[in-house]
Amino acid sequence: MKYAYFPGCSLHSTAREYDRSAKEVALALGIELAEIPDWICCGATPAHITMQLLSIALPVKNLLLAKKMEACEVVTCCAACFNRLKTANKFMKQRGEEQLKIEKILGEPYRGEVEVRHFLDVLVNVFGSKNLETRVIKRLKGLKVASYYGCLLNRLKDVTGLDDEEEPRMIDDLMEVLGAEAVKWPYKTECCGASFSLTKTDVVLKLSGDILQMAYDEGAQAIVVACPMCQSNLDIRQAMVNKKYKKNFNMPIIYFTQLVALALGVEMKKLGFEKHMVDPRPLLKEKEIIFSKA
Amino acid sequence: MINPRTQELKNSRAESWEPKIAAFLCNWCSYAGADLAGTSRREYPPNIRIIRLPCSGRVNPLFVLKCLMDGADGVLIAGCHTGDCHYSEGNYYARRRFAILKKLFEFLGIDPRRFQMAWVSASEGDKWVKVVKELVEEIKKAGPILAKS
Amino acid sequence: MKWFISQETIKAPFQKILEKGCGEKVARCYQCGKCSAGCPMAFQMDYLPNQIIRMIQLGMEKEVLSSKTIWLCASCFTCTARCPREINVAEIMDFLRRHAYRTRIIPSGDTEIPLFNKIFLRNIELFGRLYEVGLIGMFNLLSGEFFKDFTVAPKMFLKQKIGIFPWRNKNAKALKDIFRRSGGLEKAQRGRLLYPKLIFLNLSKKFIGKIEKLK
Amino acid sequence: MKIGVFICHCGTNISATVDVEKVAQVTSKLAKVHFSTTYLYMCSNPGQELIKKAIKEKGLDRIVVCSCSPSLHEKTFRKCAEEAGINPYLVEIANIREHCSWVHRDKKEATLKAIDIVRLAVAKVSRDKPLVKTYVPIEKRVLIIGGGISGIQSAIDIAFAKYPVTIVERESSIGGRMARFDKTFPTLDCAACILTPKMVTVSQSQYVTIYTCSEIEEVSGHVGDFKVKIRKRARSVDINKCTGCGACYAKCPVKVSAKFDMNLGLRKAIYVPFPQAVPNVPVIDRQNCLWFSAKNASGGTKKACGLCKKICNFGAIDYDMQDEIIEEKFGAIIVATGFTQFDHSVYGEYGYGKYKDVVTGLHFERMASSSGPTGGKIIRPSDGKEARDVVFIQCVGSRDEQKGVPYCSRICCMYTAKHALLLKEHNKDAQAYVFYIDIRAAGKNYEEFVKKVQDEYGAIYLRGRVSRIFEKGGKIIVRGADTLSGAQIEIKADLVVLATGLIARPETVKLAQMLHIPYDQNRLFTEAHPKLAPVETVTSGIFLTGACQSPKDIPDSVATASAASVKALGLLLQDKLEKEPLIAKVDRNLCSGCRACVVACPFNAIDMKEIEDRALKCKRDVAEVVEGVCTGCGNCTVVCRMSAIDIEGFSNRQIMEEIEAL
Repeated sequence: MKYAYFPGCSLHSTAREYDRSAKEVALALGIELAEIPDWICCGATPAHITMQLLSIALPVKNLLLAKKMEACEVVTCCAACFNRLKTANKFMKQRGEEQLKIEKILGEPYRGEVEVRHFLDVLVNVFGSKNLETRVIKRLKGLKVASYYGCLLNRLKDVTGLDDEEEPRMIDDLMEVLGAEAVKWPYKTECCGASFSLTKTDVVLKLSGDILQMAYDEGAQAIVVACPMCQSNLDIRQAMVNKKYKKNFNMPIIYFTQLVALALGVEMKKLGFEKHMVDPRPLLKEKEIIFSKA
Repeated sequence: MINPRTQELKNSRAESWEPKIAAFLCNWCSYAGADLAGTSRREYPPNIRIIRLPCSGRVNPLFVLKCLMDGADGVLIAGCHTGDCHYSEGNYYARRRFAILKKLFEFLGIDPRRFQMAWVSASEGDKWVKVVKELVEEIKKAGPILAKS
Repeated sequence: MKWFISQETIKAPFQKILEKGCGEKVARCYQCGKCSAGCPMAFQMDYLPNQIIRMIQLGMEKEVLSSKTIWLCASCFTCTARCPREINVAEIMDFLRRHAYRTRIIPSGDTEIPLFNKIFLRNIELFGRLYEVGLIGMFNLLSGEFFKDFTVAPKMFLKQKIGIFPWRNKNAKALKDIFRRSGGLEKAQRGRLLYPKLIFLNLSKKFIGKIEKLK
Repeated sequence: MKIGVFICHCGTNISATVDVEKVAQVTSKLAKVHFSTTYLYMCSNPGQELIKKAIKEKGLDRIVVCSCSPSLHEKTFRKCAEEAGINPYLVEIANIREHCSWVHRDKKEATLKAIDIVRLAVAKVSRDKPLVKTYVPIEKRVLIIGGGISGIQSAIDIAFAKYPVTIVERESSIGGRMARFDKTFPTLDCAACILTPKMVTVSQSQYVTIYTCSEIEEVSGHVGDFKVKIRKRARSVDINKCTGCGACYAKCPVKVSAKFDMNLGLRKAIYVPFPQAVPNVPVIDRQNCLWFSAKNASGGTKKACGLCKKICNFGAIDYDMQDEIIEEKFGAIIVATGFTQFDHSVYGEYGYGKYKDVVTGLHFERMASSSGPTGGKIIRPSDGKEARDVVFIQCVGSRDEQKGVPYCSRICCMYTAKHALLLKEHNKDAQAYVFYIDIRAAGKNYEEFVKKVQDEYGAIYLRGRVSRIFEKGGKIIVRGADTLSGAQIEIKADLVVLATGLIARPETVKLAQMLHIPYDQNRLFTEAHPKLAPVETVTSGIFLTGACQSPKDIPDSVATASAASVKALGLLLQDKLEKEPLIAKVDRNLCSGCRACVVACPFNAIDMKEIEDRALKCKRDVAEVVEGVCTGCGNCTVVCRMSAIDIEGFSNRQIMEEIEAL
């Protein structure tokens, strides 16, 4: 299995541990991720708010770069990038004036030849949960997690086509394959405020606080995510939530790739747990998933 | 369809040419569907001439040939959806005849766009409008038929 | 609010521009309010999403474009996913923001979000990939909140979550072209990405706020 | 040949977009057209007089009326022509309203098209042949499919006129949906109290036959002579021997959840669905009965139960009963198959139907019923505690193009108001919250009823849809909006009642295909005309009543039931039935006896007959059409390589003539 890999800005900065752990998982499972050379930002939310053509042109530029690598599938880990790439790709599969404009902007024709996948999709559907189960060395027994999908991974269904919009199960099922327990909770697809982290910090604190509270109430010890924006809102802002709402959350926000890597027996050191604001290591030690010596 | 006046006719009709389309509609579904389009005042292009028949299975392939020979630019057969035929299976006959006739037309070099079939039920006024609009567009692209001198 | 309805207000080009710009027919909305019911940001909005749609139906262009609501939409698509009339509400919000930039109607209250978007895009245009230090610095400077997130930043550096130097884009020119051409085709007023009125409004609001606090 | 062309203005319906005078002027110049005129309303009495006068004065021998669709006034003008002394089948209708003036805006284009349409009709009429009407006898019995309130009312009306009527009901008792209701809006009559007398009337009438546990297997024939096969499923209890004593189900050891009670309560494996069942004879649920499961499981080696058979003093239990096929003939059929509830498990935001405390209106009805599974207590199905805060959500599945049906289910506003009232009556401490989009209370005393619920019973009405429901801490969290105050609303509820819409039963398509009646995109049966023939179908002799045609409440169902029975009785009262002569006819001279038409005919209406060929001086076989059976579909005409078989009224020559006029 060989894929063109589009990390996205976050995975090269705030979410380095996501990037690292995803690569570790890929390495362990024999999935080849070749990073697209000179990839650029997908434009994220500000692009489609400001200029529609730009919001299509930027992702398509990356898809064109992938096409030059002769890759037929692009994999990304970031839910936001995934959504933008997928939206742009779907857009380019249609034919009309707007598509011609995009080709004019980029100076190259593109008709949606490259397919876009999320790393979660590759893991669960391409590599296969069953195959993965046979490779699990260290079962994550006793760990109770709330799987949090956020907005962009599954909405809209006709764009991402990944999982159910209201009751997604992909991460939950994956966690159960790894031996962890996925708690039942209603906030799987609630919004954390995402792009308002800087501009409307108060709002993000409220929304993230609600999510943390719900996960806590339903008995989760950690939240598992597949989106760097969700992670940074819930992790980096957690101290501020505690301060503002006088709470004592100490809820690690862990990327699913980190847990998969642990279960596959990848060394803890390689997975960047030290980068988390809320350190997941004490919890993992308590559950005897990692040991202090390691 | 070869005719010595082909080019001449093409030129004379080119600017203001509007296609003329013959439509065979079954009485129970499609004719009632077209009625419904009228009752709900849905506008569509005036190029279509409707011939009412009891069933789409009543359409003799000869009718279709005759239409094209007599200068219709396109022919439409519309009937009940499969399984819903008022006469149980008439539309199945129609469908089979249509498939064969279409093949024959292709063989003869007649643009297959000129001969089409649609399923329109009595409650599908909107679908009837859609079918007519699309058909007129297609026939316009196919251009005038040049059989009649 | 009082609104005079006449053929002119109802048939104003606004709705047509909207329909062309995002392909959505607002006339389909029958005001069930499901979009508002599920919106995570609604508690902050001055008008609920369904009210915005209603206002569009009535042709209230200025009022819609200067509302806080359109900027507070987080593009989470909850409304679109659940709309029984299959209206892409989130896409309409996108369009409204783009239209607000084009017509340069600035929301009366919060200006941080329109400002942020433009700074973000300028950042991408310059560096190709997001340069966090530049983004945060620029945003804090122009929004008047100079010391925002000052406690978090050092930790982020220590944990190597953000880098000090930007990535060097080898294809800077190609990228610039993409921005220039899309801006041109969309009449996006790109030349005025950071127009002074916006910044001035922001700064003055912040200072007035601070002075009032001191009192 | 003298053809007359009569062009109708239809007020301004036609004349606004079609220049009728011009049409008259142009068509009068057509070959064979002798006379052409226009009139404001051709279908009115003066209009018809005008036609008759012209026929007589101008000596016309065939006419074309240019007006609305032939489905509306073809009969009118045929009769008019007949009265003026020409054969009614020498009349053609040019549809210049539905197919022209109403679908085009440009007057010039529409006028040109109208002229073309008239030309086609003139061409056709010139090849029309005078035909003679045929008559067929009528089987004077009515079949009613479905034994709900609509079917029961129809049966009562027909039996009152002393005509035999048969009800075919799928369940083991008649009564339908209404039997499950507690009270009825707006008068709060007890549903059982008003339904039971009707059920008894039906069961005691000598004119009514009731087949329960039965379904329609096959329908053939036509008006006056429908041949119907009915499958009577094995009830395992002999209906003639059983006295309804109830000893069997008292002793039956098996308990399963009761479908009649929306699975809120339990029933036995041998059971009557509700105490007032008609016939009051139990049925054995063979899936759950120990006797049958033992027999099926291990070839009879396991010890079978057989308790009910032992206890029955009348020998009514018959384990060996088999399905039975009954074949009967009917003159008319009334379809009263009713509706089913929308399945709300498509709504992910409402928990995919997995939350126990999110129920439908029908669950609420069973809970409110004093003879129901909870004895009239409104409880939370999850823990059995009494519900205090109850949220009602309207328009679930209705008015939702994305996940449900586009139409309004018409009765949910009213039954939700009724539920809000009943809730308060059953529990003084309870509070009802109703999420609605619009309140549709158009009916006698309906609006007053809703107002009463709001004013006197304190139900809080919130204008908005609910976006999300989830469970938390034993409560159901409901997130909605109130668009009137512009606020998001969150309610911690004990119970949520979804007013799920009314949809067609999944089997309707199969039934429609058996009966050859049309249905719409929502699988509701289509009436012949939405305003003027609301209980008829386009297939003569088949009538519709109740919610199988569109969502209806009880008053409307009963009204359409009586309407349908009047229509059916009107048919039965005829001595013999007039039949259109538009059927196939064989030219014996041309027929080669190849039998292609015999194979092609969907109705087996063509036989072979030996004739004496005088020219060839031999005997040979030719096709012959059975007049009573032929429906005139015309499939035979296409397969005939000799063009020996043709359809009267739609003959090859007529159609060819039309094509030539294109």
